[in-house]
Amino acid sequence: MPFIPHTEEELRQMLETIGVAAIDDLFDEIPAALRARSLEGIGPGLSEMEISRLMQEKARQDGQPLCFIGAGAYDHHVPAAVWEIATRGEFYTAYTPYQAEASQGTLQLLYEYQTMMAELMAMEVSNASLYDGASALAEAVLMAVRANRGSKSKRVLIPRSVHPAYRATVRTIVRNQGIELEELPYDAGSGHTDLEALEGHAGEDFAALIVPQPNFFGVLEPADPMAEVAAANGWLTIALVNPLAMALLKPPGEWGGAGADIACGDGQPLGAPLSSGGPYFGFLCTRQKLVRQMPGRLVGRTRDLEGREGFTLTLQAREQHIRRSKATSNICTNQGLMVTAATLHMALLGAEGLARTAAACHANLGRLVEKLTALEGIEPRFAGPAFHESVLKLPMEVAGVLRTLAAHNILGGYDLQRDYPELENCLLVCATESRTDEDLEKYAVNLERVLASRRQGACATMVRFDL
Amino acid sequence: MPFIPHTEEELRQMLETIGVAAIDDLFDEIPAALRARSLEGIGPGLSEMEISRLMQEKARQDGQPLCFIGAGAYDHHVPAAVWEIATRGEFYTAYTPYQAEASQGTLQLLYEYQTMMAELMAMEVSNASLYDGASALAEAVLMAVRANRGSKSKRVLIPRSVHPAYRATVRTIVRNQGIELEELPYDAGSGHTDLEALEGHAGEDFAALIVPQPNFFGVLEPADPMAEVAAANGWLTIALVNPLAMALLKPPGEWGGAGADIACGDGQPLGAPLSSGGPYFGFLCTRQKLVRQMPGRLVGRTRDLEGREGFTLTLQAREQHIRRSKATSNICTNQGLMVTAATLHMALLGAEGLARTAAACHANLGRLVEKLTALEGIEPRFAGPAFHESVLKLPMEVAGVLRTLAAHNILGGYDLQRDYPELENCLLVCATESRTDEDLEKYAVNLERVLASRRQGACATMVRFDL
Amino acid sequence: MLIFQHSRPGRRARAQAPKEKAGLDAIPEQFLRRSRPRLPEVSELQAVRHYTRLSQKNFSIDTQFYPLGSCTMKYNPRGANRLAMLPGFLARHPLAPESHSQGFLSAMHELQEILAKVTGMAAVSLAPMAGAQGEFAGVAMIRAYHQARGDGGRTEILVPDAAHGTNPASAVMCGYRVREIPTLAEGDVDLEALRRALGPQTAGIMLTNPSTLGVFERHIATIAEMVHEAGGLLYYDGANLNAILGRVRPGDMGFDVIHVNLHKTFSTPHGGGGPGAGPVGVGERLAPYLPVPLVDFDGHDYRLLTEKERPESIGRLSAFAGNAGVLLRAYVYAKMLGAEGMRRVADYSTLNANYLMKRLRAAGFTPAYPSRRATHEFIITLKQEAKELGVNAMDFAKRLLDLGMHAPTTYFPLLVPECFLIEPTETEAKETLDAFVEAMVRIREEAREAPEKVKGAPWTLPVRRLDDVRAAREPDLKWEPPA
Amino acid sequence: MLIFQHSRPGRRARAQAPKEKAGLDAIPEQFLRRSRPRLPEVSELQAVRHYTRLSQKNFSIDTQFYPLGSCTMKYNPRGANRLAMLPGFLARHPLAPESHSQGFLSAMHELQEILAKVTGMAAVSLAPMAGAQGEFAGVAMIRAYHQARGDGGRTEILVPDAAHGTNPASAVMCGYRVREIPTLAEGDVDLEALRRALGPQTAGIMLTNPSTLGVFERHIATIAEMVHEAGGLLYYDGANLNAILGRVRPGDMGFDVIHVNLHKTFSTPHGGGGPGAGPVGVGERLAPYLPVPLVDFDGHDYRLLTEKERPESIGRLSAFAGNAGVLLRAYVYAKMLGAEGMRRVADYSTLNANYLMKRLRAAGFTPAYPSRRATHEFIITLKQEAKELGVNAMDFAKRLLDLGMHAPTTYFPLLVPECFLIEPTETEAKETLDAFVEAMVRIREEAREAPEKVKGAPWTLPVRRLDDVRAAREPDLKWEPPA
Ligand SMILES: Cc1ncc(COP(=O)(O)O)c(C=O)c1O
Ligand SMILES: Cc1ncc(COP(=O)(O)O)c(C=O)c1O
Repeated sequence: MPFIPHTEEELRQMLETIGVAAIDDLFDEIPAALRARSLEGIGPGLSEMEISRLMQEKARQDGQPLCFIGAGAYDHHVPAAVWEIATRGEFYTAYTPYQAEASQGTLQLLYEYQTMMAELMAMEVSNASLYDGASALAEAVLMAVRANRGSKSKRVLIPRSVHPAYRATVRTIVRNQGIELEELPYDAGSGHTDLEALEGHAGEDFAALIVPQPNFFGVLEPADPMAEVAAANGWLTIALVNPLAMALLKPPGEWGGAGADIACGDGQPLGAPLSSGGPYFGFLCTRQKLVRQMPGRLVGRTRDLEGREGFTLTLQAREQHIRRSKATSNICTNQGLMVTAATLHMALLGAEGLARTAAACHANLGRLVEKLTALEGIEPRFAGPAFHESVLKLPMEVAGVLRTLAAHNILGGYDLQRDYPELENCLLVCATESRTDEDLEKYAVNLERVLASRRQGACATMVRFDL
Repeated sequence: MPFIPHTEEELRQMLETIGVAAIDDLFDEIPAALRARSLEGIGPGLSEMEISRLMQEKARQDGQPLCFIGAGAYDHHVPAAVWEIATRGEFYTAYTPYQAEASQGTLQLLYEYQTMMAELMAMEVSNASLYDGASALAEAVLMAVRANRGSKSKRVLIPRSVHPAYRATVRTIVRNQGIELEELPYDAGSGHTDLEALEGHAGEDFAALIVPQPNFFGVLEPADPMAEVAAANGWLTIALVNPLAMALLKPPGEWGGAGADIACGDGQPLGAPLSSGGPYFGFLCTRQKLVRQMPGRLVGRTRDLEGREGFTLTLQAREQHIRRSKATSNICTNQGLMVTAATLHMALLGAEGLARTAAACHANLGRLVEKLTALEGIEPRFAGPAFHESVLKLPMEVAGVLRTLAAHNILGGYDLQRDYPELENCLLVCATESRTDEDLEKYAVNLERVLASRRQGACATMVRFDL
Repeated sequence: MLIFQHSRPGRRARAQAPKEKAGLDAIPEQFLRRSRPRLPEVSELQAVRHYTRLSQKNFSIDTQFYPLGSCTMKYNPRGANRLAMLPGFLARHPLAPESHSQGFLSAMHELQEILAKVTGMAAVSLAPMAGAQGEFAGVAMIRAYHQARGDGGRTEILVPDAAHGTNPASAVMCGYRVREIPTLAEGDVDLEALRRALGPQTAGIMLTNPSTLGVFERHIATIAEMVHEAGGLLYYDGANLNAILGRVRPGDMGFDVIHVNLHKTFSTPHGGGGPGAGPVGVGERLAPYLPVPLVDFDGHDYRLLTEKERPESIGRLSAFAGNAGVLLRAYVYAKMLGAEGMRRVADYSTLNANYLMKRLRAAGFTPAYPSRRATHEFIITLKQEAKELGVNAMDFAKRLLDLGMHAPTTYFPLLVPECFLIEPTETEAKETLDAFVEAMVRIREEAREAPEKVKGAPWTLPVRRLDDVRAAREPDLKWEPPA
Repeated sequence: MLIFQHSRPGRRARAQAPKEKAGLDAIPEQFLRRSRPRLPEVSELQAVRHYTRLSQKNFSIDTQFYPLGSCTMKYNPRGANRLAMLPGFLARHPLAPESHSQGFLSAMHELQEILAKVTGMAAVSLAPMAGAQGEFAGVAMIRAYHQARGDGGRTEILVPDAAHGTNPASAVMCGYRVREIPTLAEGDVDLEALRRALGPQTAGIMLTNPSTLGVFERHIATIAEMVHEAGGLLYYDGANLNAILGRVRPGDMGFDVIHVNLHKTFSTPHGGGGPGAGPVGVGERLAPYLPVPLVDFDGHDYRLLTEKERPESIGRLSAFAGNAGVLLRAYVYAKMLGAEGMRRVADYSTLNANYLMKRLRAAGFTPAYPSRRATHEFIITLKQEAKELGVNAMDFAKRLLDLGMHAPTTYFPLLVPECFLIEPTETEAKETLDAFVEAMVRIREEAREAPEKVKGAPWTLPVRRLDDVRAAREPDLKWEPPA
């Protein structure tokens, strides 16, 4: 009975107080036929020592490969203070701050988070988080359809340069409400959205246009003209951005003439470890005037009975627990702890630190691309300016190369052909600020050997390297 | 400038307020000839990201071998809650609770610790920690010499079955005060102190007798008769014990007729990770009537102005910051954080949990000894009942065997011949509760092969095992 | 003080940023940001001190009794946190190849199996990131099922009036109309009303059992029969699974699909609002529609199944595989409980709730369903106290905070006036429950003798009662520096 | 409430103990304990909640300004803690063979080198577990040196009257008599008195420079000459190294032996009293006597040297190699600072102290050494306030606690009446220092207008002022259950 404090004596007293003979009696309203027999197949409980050993073995089993995959999840340095403080019991084991006076810690932190995130996006308001970047994009689409009073359309334009898993997620979430996603092609040379194709939709009724920055290929989208086309046609602009990149790149609030209407994305680069894909958090910012269409919680600053500053959940009439079937979203539990970490992360890095980190990623990527394209047969696939990630064309199928690299404990990147059949032999690589020069060199050296050995048709997994 | 918050502007303002032109001027009282030039050879500062990488590599470099060494440091399960709470900033970054009202957390915890430790030892009072077990034994010797009013002697009896490093430490610390340590032999058959030799000292003037339990060989000492001999001769009894073992074994307070006078030892088994040997903590308990001779801090319960219960440092007239050259010890900074961990550890395990842990260690040791002595040529060295550790005699030199085992990532134990030349080919092994049956089996299988291969004179490090 | 007020231009936590600012030459001017965002500029110590002190302003399980009904605020094992944060797990990239994923995937696979067994379902997907997303996925599967059968006329989801707000909201997100079913005086669903509501337009019903009223729906078998007969499916909102873990399995009650709030029943932390995890389980019929990815085991290797292998899936719900770190914590917890431990969760959470209900009743408070057993939670209504003493549930709640206890859930479910939904959980000790009764009695005393003490509460927290109306009327959602 | 008061017979944190109680048959009855020790019997949640709440009753660097003079309460980098607690480091057995120790030993070796360089010493041992043990080791080396030379008549250690209590106590532990040397009005050692005290009986002198008076000993070169001439050696108490890190090296001042409080200057945590680490550094003369173990590097492998390789060593000071985990934290800190960062420690800690002294003086408070520069710390004397307002240093200290700041060190050094020894450290921001001045001014105001506010302080902490006399007269050092 781990975690249960009751002694035999207390059990007896409590049953007596209740007036039953045994715990079984407390379940007497449950029809006998339904009561479960034993939980077959679930083993006996383990002590913390036993499960520790098991988990250590499992963690060890997966090794600690050198990772050059990005594709939506980035291996950034997270200050130790972030998680030492975020996992303090008072943050870790509190819940949604419904009792404001007993939750000023979480509430003030969320208010600070909203401020920081809105600043980073150059937008007017931020909510207190959604699940992840992909589902945040889906919420942004739903919100745009609700909010665009000028449009009757349930159609939204989504570039093919948006992360394929994000497009899939949006599809899952918005499909049942009859929303249609119209894909926009990317320019085969530059890798960014085909502006002509976009302009070809001028005059049509869409609720919104999605603009990723940088896009899935790491290529910078022409966000200004795209936002302008949207504005000119009465479409809302939904920015989908990497928040770390926004320390350096033009933020959604400044796109085009009037800025984007909604900015969303995944907060993972702000303090969340890779952790097999989650928990991360989705963020969503918008204009003040659209705030009542926003999904997710909001914290406001107010005053107490004595006029002191305090913080509380607000504008809850948007939410399911008040508005039920008419809520802006069904979200309830969000990603609070990740936001706690992100707030700490942003406070510790500051604008300067985030900008330096972004710049270091950019520089590392540049160095990596330089090293790899120096190898025979490898060339950059796209001409457009890239950030954070880049697409390389290899002289052979990517999947096999990655497999062999993995056997040498290097995760070489993301095989684009899986999602873009036209991008044959194309590899998406990433090198964050946490990759060292030796790491880059190690990758280049290994890749060279893998290419050579595979060219010779050798069974690569049998080849031994003297590294 | 990591960790320094000053901006350029603030620096300017502050210098202006002080009335100097530059920071250099603040050092103008230091004779110019003394001022250091650059710190040659100390490299540039690393970012947290860089040092993280470096430390991870160093940690990884040392592997995670399967460990059967005890010899004063034991690999016990420590509940995760222990260190998650002990490293909370409020414990981790406070100092000695000189301002009692602002330190009730630490002070109450220390009072609880003193109570728990005294209970475990069945003694009347415990101090709030000393450095480690070895230095605590030295302090106990000094204390005994001070406290034994009936004796004029500066001589103390110390069995050879006491941990050799402890004996060395005591020697370092007490030697300069003219204290003599008289060694007592152990019985070659049983492994515990030779009672006849002890009784041979009857009638002599000693300040104290040290009684280890269990002793360095894991053998149980005849603590009762030893304490009785001491009492009969006017020597104080200093118990040196493993605190975890005291959950099962007869505690110092119950030894002989009247109990030991001082109990000390290393608190490592109570929540301290192995951590290369430290930080651990020394504990020291004694009789109420000897408390003013005790070294180290003491916390007492008292009342505040309004009659509420509160805690404060007390009996400080024993300590260096009040009594200076007449203090009971020079100790100032002690091992507070480890005591915090130990208190949490004892609260989480309770008497039952500690007893079960001790019993599991004992059972594991039994199984290990059984497995190993089943191998050809290995036999138990001592006949006395053992606890926690045991001495095995191998059919060949221990050092080489250990080296080969280490090459297979097994740390097979402690080579006793280093300190006890007469214990030829003798190995001290330990198996705590955190060793699994598979671990024991793995050790036995490997040891068998090592013995076999070394018997055949093969160069063992070249042998490949198919494990 | 806000973190921004500790900020000074040029101040920085210098150990945290990479050193040199490498050339950004490659990026054309028009893509670059013109001015720095106004993030705080503070030292590392300032950030640590600010947020450490902020944390101390929270109530939490680790510091207070937190009987927040429907939320299962039980002890979150510290071991689960530490093990989920082992460096190896933290460093694993979500797109790491199978060769570098067997450890992680094996845990996830076993978790799928454990959840299937404990809920009586055929298959489980760990993809949903919270209860509400589980509901969405569940209803989407119901929809996919009807569509696959060409049964397109089913446009309605039934929901009891006591249901949690996420239930109707999730149904609507799946494109359904919601019809509410009333509750009878003893807390059971009104079967007559249900019968009238069922029809060819019925896609399904969403229920939690025990319901949010803290009572077990006794006619669940009948309801299942009725709904199935009408061609609808049954969705089980697993928020209250803690009450029946190892005692009754939703699958055996007739449910077709279920979500489990791992942050409740499987004790992953609530984290000031999240993250949670809301895995979904289904019977055979709905198995093809489960959201991806799923973890598969071929007897030798573990791997993730995606849309490719699962063409009928409703699809993905997140960019990767959901809240993996939360799933790891739940896995550790499940393994620590084992089969016996799970059953004891239900046993002792039910014991605690019934004990507390009985004692409060004996102390003169009014259970909303006095004829019923409590489950893991129960409701008292403070209607009478409000009328007689002029002190309402909110006042009681705020005064409890002064007495060092988090308030129960107030004013939910909506159909019980002035209500407290009280969930003590199995990890609280008898003396804590006794102290709660004492506090309630004391507050009622105070309400009689010095009502302003209660109505003005809280008095001992960092702030007094906050002005919510002002917060909503003049929303201040973002700090701006003083002009 | 004490943890024992949460205890109930039979309650347990069941996940924490091994399962079955294996047979103890092998152990004869007479060795076994007859009754269980009275440790608390609590659930895991109870333990976590109790100690989490206890922690909140502490002031600490992470939550308050903590200008405790002589203690260097600066920011303890969280990164140092995390890295020292990497599973690999925690799991390493102290007796692991060299084959499994190169990572750890390489860090220790580099730390030895860094400390030697920064102190200007020839060699360093990391063995001592705190400053006081470093002092013991240092004085023991001095003794060993004289003994080795057959210079047995040296029986005295000189110590300035301002010295920390550990200095005389350590000298006595090494078998020396202690002779105090008075201090002059401006804080320097009285050279005349020193001259009179020196002689063939002089083994050495223990000094800290800057002294505990917060001023730099200007005649240190002369002192070194005088002592050396008399045949004595100079011991440097490194508690105040923060003031001169990278600015002046004790070796260059003429010291023969030094300890460094890593928990001060190298920012390892203070942990509510410890652990610390007090490595000792020596010039060539004393190198043979360094305590073991030492870490040696032969260009290829690292290894520990023990008595065997170091026969003249004073010996070991602990069972293994000292407070290894603390040493790892110091190593991380030193590496993060680098050479430049070290110098800045001295620069900015000195800047902060001088700024604060200047501002307090401007506000009407009295520096103990008004003609002198502050070093990293300085003293004010509240003698005048005590006389005129009847409010002493203790009262000021307690009232500061109410205002959210830890008090400076009070009543030490003993020779300055009603003194505050104030050490702000380099990691505190200007606004924090300004707030301290404001608080001091406010308290003086209060002392004039409502002295009971100050004399009755603290008012806002978990307890009011505690009765120390009662604590010492009727020592209650261990809880006993009520009869
Ligand atoms: C009854 C009930 N259903 C559904 C939910 C929604 O779950 P989640 O908050 O994880 O989205 C909750 C809790 O918040 C609940 O209490
Ligand atoms: C000046 C001085 N010397 C020596 C010491 C003793 O150091 P430790 O407490 O580490 O034993 C201290 C601090 O406590 C000190 O301030």
